[in-house]
Amino acid sequence: MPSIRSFDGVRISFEQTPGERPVLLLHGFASSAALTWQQTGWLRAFAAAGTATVSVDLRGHGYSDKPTDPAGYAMTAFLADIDAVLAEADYDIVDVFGYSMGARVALAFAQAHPERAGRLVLGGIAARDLFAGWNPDEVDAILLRNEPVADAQLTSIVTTARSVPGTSAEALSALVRGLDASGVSSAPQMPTLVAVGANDELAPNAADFAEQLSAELVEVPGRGHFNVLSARTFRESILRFLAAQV
Amino acid sequence: MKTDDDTARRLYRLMVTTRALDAEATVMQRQGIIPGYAPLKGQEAAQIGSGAALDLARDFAFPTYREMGVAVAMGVDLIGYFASHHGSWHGGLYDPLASRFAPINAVVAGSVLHAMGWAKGEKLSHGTGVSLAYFGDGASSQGDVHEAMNFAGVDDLPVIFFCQNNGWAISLPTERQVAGGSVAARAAGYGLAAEVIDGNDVVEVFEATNRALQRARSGGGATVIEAMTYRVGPHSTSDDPGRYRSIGEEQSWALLDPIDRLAQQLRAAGADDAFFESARTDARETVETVRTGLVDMTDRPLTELFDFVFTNPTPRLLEQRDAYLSNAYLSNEYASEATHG
Amino acid sequence: MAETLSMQAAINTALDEILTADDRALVFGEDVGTLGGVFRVTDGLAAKHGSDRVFDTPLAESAIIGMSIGLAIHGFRPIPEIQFDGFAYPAMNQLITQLARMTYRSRGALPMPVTLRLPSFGGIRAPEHHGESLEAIFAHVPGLKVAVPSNPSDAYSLLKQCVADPDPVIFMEPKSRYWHKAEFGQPAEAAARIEAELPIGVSRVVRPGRHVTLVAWGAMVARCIQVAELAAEDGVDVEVLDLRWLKPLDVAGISASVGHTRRAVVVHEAPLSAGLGAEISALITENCFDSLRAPVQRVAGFDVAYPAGPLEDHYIPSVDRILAAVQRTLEYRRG
Amino acid sequence: MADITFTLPDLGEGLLDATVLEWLVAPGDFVERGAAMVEVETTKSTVELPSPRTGVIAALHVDEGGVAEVGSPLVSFAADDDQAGIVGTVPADEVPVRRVRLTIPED
Repeated sequence: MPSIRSFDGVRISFEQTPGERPVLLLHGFASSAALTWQQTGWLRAFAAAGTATVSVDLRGHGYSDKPTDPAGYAMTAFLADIDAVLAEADYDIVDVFGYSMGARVALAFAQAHPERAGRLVLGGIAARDLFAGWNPDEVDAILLRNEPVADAQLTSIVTTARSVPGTSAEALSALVRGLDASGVSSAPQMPTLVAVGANDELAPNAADFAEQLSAELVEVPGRGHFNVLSARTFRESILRFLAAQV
Repeated sequence: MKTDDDTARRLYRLMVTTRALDAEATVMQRQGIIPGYAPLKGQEAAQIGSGAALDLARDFAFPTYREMGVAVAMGVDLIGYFASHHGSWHGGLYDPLASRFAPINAVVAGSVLHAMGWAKGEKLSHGTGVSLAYFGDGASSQGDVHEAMNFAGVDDLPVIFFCQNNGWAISLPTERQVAGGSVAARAAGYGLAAEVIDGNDVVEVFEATNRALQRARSGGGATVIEAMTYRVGPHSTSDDPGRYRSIGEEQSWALLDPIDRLAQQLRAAGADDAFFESARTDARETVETVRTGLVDMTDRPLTELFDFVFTNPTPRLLEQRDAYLSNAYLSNEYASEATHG
Repeated sequence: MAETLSMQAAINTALDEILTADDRALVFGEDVGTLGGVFRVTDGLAAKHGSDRVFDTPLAESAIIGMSIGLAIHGFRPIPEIQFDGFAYPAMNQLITQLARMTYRSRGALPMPVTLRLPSFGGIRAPEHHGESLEAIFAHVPGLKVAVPSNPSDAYSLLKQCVADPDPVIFMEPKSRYWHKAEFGQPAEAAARIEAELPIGVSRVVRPGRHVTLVAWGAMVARCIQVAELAAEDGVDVEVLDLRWLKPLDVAGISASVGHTRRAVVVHEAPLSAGLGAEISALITENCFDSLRAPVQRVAGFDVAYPAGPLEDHYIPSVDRILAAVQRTLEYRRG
Repeated sequence: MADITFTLPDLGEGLLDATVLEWLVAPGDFVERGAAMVEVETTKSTVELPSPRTGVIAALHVDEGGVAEVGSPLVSFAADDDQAGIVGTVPADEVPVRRVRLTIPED
């Protein structure tokens, strides 16, 4: 897997597939490009549509380096990584599709470089701050010492996160402390689609969020945060949105 | 010789048409319009890049049975080409001399010697044409290929030995087929120039073929080009690749699609949606024309069982023909075909 | 209840038993290992017997036969496959000048227990070079024996006989009959049959009759049985003789049959001129001249290249062409 | 007509089972090898499994919402015994049409 060294020496690995209009793919917390985009059939779907892809292993994930200092996980670091990858891929303007934490990064990228994002798809995300209500010490209890905490939902999410192979508990712990994934400052200037599973407990009231961003909305019935990605209607509506003429 | 944008666009159109026809051929086999087909999906760049470089006024190509992309690139009559897979005529119904494209050959490697022989003829007649022999990693194990390369080396013949190393010969992977791991490496043993190229980069294939054509035209002799590519589809429409390779391997190659790669470069060089749409439209029209031609293709007349065995048929063969065609027990629709001269 | 088996399965069973019984036996060729053969005839053998004994080779028929000779000299019992009849031509040098000649050249010191399995003949709408009939070429070569099963149980027992024979045998498998299932009988029964049929070279009357003998092999045996059933509708009683061996030919068996029917028609897919039908017709004339009521007839492929698609139905002897030849022998009156 | 059955493939990372979210094919469908066949969910992620074979779907062994074990039957394809070889077709056992009649000889 090709990789580049980012501004702070952190090595970021990414995968490219060829095609006409490139889309930047950003995976979720404790996942990876392979888990979020390859296994779910998204890379095959984009190849069939002749769309080029750049799928990045975000710092702390997959094959990329995994710093353990929370300072290494500021949103600006993630954005710098993306700049370096896009420069290497020789892409100026890209469509951007992020899922869960990746959607936060996508939104930040779109707001930081509105002229570089063609169309924006935000999956598995809503108004609520990404790690809203996550007490870093409780997260560490689960991540570093495998001790369950009172908050059952937090316990299940973080325990699952820890079990994904190739993840580093220390890196995830630092990320939760370091990433300031605060809410939205302003509506993105490019066409935006919010796409969530109707039962996504981590992305409640997505309709309000979409309205707040003056974005289109897709809610997939019967699907939650962890199983909407490969749903057929989820896929078809996003591909249609990305294919719409600019 | 850098490839200009117009050429790159022409190569793209030819690849899109080839991909569409190749896919339709499998559909036609499933629908019973043709009994069988050998897909070339994944190898479009290697075939178009080399076929499109040939000069139809003086060069000559020698295919096997999987070079439909070369036929598209060289403007061969495609309905005539597909007549072979349709089961109408083994060698195809196109004119090989007018097309500069030898008849489809089902036994691999044999035609590599023919390309060498043609090149010997071109040299004897002081022409500047070049022959191009198509074979794969499987055929590279046949003695014919080694003999052809040695003859070409001894005489500095204007022939290009174009190996599409597509990773598989039916169920045998290249590492179990090609000792030493490279067909091109053998060229040195025969004193031939050689290049190993990315067979999925159509511009690289086009330029490498042009380099070899220049070498041959200027008396520099033969070249072995090993175009590294991958047979994404099955060996044939009744093959089951699940018995010898993983879907993961097939799909990882499919993601690095040669057509999408060129599309990306063309888009970066300013090609707009209208261009891509017209390429798709042309492809659809060609597919419709070929499909209609094959659906309407009638059985060959019975007399053709006998007609082309010799250029000057023997009396005995004509007797055999007349006896059969005039037989009472042939149902009347054939009997009426009784020969008349 | 007698088990029914396809010819593919019968050959697979025979190869499996041979590999189990004789650790010198080897099965190899293109796509015979991992893939299990392009007609699945060697399916499962590599997994069961290991890839040292059942293995794929690179794509080179001359090398496959040349290697077999070296292996035989070393003491192995090679069972190579050449994938299709039309692919045997590149191996002709090794088959004729080497394999067929080695025992003679070495004054008997080097027997050649090689059995070449060769899917042969037409009838499956295949591409060029995938439907050819080479028996006349092989039968003409001193030092080669040729066997052709027409049904699953013969495929099993003949293959075992061929592999057991110390001389090289071309075992031509009629690919259009691979799928046809027929009564096979328990393996033990089949094994017993082999003992009963030694020595090699024995033909079999598969349908007794008294008016005319149809001599055939491979896929044409089933075609001739069809003809016999149709002839019976006209009150004509046709005997069908399955030669099973084309080298050596069962002269006694042929003579016995034609001796009592007094008429003979030889049927084969290969082109007529200089086909094996000519040899058989000569033998019949030499051995049964006095009892013949009509000249021996031959119905064969035309003297043309094996054709594509639907033309193959006209090329291969049809029921009508065979019936017409039978009728010529029935209505023949000496001049 | 022995069907050919495929089990839930190993999904890696020591996963033992997966929940079937949605079948993208149905019994009777003709499917090409590699086409999207079924969507399954593991504890870690969702996976779109491609068809392992070209052929007609005979049976789906786990309903949507059901749990499939790695290594246990997931899907079966109809596989007619008469599978064509690498080239050509399987000849049909047609009853031959005859036009020539025979006459019984005196002897």
